[in-house]
Amino acid sequence: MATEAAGVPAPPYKRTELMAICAAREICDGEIAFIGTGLPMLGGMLAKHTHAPNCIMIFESGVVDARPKRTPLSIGDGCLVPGSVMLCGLTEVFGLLMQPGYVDVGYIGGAQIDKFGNLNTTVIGDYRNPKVRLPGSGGANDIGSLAKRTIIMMKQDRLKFVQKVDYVTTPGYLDGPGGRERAGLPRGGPACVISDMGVYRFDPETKEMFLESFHPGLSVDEIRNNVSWDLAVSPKVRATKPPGKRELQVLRTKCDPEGIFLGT
Amino acid sequence: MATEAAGVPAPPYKRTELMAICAAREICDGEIAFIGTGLPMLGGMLAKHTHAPNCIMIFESGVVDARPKRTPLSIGDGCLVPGSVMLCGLTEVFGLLMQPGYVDVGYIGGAQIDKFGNLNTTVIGDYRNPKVRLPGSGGANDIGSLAKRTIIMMKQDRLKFVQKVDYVTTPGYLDGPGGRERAGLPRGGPACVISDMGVYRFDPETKEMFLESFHPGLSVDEIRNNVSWDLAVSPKVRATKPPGKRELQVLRTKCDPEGIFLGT
Amino acid sequence: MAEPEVAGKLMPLAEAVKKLIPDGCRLRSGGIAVRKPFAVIYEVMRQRKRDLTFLMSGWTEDADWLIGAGCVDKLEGSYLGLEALGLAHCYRRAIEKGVPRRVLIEEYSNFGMTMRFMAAGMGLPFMPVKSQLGSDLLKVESFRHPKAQVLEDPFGSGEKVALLPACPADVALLHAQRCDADGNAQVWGQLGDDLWGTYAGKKVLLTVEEVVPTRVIRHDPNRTIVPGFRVDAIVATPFGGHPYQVQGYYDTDRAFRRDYAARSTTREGWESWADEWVYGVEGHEEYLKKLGEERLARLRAKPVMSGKVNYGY
Amino acid sequence: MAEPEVAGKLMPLAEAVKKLIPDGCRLRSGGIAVRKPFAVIYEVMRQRKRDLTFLMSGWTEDADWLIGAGCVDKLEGSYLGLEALGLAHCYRRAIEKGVPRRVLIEEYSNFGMTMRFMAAGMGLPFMPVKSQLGSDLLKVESFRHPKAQVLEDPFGSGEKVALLPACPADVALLHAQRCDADGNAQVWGQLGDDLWGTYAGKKVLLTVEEVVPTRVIRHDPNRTIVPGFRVDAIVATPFGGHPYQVQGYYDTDRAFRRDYAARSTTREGWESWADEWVYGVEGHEEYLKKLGEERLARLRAKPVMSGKVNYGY
Repeated sequence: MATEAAGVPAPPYKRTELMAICAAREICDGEIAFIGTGLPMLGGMLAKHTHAPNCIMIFESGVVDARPKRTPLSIGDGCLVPGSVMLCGLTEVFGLLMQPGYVDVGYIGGAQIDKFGNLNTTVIGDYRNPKVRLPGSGGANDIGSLAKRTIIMMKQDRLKFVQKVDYVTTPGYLDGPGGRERAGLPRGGPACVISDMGVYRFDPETKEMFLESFHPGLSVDEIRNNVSWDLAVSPKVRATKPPGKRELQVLRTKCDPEGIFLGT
Repeated sequence: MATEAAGVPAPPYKRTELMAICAAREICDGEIAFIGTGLPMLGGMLAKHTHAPNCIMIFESGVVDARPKRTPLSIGDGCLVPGSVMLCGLTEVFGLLMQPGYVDVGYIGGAQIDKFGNLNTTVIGDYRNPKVRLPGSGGANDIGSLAKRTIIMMKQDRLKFVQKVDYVTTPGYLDGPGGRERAGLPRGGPACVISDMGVYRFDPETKEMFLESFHPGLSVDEIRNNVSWDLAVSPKVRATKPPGKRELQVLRTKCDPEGIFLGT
Repeated sequence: MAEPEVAGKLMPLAEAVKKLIPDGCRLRSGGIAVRKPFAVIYEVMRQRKRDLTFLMSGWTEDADWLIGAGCVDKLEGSYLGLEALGLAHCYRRAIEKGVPRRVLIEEYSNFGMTMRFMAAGMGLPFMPVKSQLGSDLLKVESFRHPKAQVLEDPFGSGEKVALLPACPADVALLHAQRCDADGNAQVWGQLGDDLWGTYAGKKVLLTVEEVVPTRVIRHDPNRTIVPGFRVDAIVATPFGGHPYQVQGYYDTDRAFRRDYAARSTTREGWESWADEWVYGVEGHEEYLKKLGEERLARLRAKPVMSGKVNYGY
Repeated sequence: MAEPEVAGKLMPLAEAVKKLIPDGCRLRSGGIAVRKPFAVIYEVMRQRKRDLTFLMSGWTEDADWLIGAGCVDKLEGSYLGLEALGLAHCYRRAIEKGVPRRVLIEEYSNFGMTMRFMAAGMGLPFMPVKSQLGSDLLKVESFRHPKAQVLEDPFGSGEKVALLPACPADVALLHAQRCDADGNAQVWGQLGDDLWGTYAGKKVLLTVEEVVPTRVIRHDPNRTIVPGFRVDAIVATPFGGHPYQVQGYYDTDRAFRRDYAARSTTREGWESWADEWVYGVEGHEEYLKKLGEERLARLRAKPVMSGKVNYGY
């Protein structure tokens, strides 16, 4: 976990709140967004309540244009159902909407990431004799393989931002330029990584992750110390735009009033 | 078309009625029957009204356990819908019920048949320059390929019961014993042919069609004259059991009161 | 939350056909005698579209009309006939005599076509099936090479399957019972091949019996077959499936179908039928007027209402 | 016309589990957090079934419980965790330490597992997908060889697909909202992978919130997911999906799930939880009594009723 820079007063928001707000900012109005539970869900709800009222949130359990009136705890949460426009199953959502390329943006998390955005949510350590057994792909591999672009959300330290992930659960750019194409993936790849320390994008040529902005209160050096490869940094690197008053207010009152994902 | 034997008085039923009744007799109680429109439909309805009240009629447009209150003119007929237990689509009916082997009996028609029960409903003459262009497979190939057994219903003459069909739309036993297995078909094959002249079955060893019964008023010789190969005849050949009073009554009053398929 | 923009999707029939269906395109129609988009077929004829590749799991009058009108260059399908009413004579004339023009056909079975639409809808190059093996459907080539690939199970079961190539459409037609202004479309009754066939279209031209408020859709989202963002044009066409039936709205017009079956046996008969019901009629509204309220009233469905279910939590 | 025979399909939970789920069988559970058949899972634990191969598109507590109970030999699936509540600790203990026993796992993605169920349900040896390409999901073998086959499109597009082997089950579990005495089962809300997963079972064990007269089913046949003739046993288990939700019947019991997540972090904690909620409870009825009417009443769904549609013609 990042530590606050000494002497800088704590900002009037939580790191999780900033992450959810950064997630929301990645959705353009009218886009089709594929969402899991947790911070991405709050990001989707926030986007829909603010700058992207016409974005459509899709869930893999079979919900199109969910309009939840409470914070969903699970992808199958009953609150995703009333008021949606279509209820169906995994085949329709992944097969008919995502695989042919109709999903603009998908969110995934990860336990380990490398500089090409490859993600591990399967094991820490050896696959057959792991130190920590993690949940596995779920829909993450499908999202990372098939959405037009992927937004990755995760916590950051040197054990998470690694030289080589222990298991490629979800392909980023694999071994770099042309890697996805060689594997046969039809499109996509990570567009952005939102960590609890900063926001990263990927170089269109080298496919390498670079730091676009550091969260307020942190320095580029601190961030570099929490990455285990030689991190590229944008020449225009800047502080992440802090949460706006309305963003915070909507997030806290409409998206997660109980603090289930934002913390209490 | 067959002609009545001279001197024998016309029986008190039509040839189409006998065919529909023969079709009904092929369904056992509790069986799953895949049905198209026309005489097979009347056969299915008749079976359900008489000896097989628990048979379940399935239609490819997506109806399971149809209980039509009138004579359907089309596989998509609206009368198949109310009172059915499941409405779905072609994928469910063919993919989930028929392809894995849950359909006991399927009915198909044909314009040409050979001694191994291969059927042509595609063209008379050359495929690229046909004398008569027929409708094509529709669901017939799927039924003939995938049902546990197939009942074929068709009119008979030497141009229909042929040495070699002009096009194999629906496989019977193909080139004979082992033909279906070599092609990779998972099961099935024709169990019975019901023509306007007689009822035929297939030898379990040679897979060749043989005459089981001739319709009342016809002779074995007349039937042989309407087959273009040397027809095998059962040593126990007999006259087809004539329609029972109740069979005829139910058929005429409940299955096709307007004579749409039976004729008026 | 605001409703998504309508973005001009709701439009008159003539405009939708003009905009979405160019000459030479691959056009998928609704199959298996269920909710067939006849209003669109009439308009395609009136606009004298040419060189269409017409795609379907089980054609009837729709294909026969378009072939008679000379709109069709190629067919990919499984069946073309008038069901209980006999052979399709425009089809016969085109294939047997090249009248009014030659038409090429590529044939599979009904299930085969459905799986080809599934492949296209799912963005896959092919789908496996176990029917059609051993038949001339796989052996007799037409304009596609290869027509299918027989593959032995690479996982060692010894089973064979036929891989059938995807059947993508430039435009898929769907006639649904209802939709909202965004094009979220609902259907019930028999579904035929509409799920996969609709998604096989790069574009979707949706016609409906009724455009309803979005809350009607959102109160029963399990009935939705396609979300509005996959729909490119919406046309309200009450009785848009005539002369076929639409469950809950109207029954088949058997007399109309019988009249067509009888008259279309000759080219002259077909032309007089087409002049009367297609070219001599300006559009869908005039068509309905010509049919007359009395005839339509006779066809209207009696109520057989479903129950309600609870979507609450 | 007479109703099809019931043929003794309706039976008590213990009998259904005894009859249909032998030790060592391949058991498919309902996936993706939707209508999960927890009543059956409890009974499988109480009957101390062994050596199951457990199959699913997205496991949560159901798999963790069975692993904790030592019922599972192998897993074929895509995800095992408690969603927002964290990691599944019985799973961790089994994989990391072999406690209470070693478990093998074969992993695909959620979509991959669904397509594997589709293949099995459709009697096909495999299905193609475009995800998982390039990932260790296809590269790291486990107990199946080969795990997948990457194939270039034989129709010449140059596209690659992964062929995934079918995932058949000896028994598929389905928890539906309602069925009739023949087992014609209806569901609504999110469908997850239930269509394909159910048909992947050679046998189907159906649990429902309510057994209703067949006319209720026949008045809305589009909601039916599986016909009775594919169902081998029916058990009426109101609140049979607890602690998860069933749309229109009850909400998730968040407190119950949180309690499990907290106590299962240690083996001792898990054992005390299992003694309290599984082994110390005689059956589903006693389980409901233990939960208490007040708690169940709090969970019961508020009404959000659908409209009606007309099925007439």
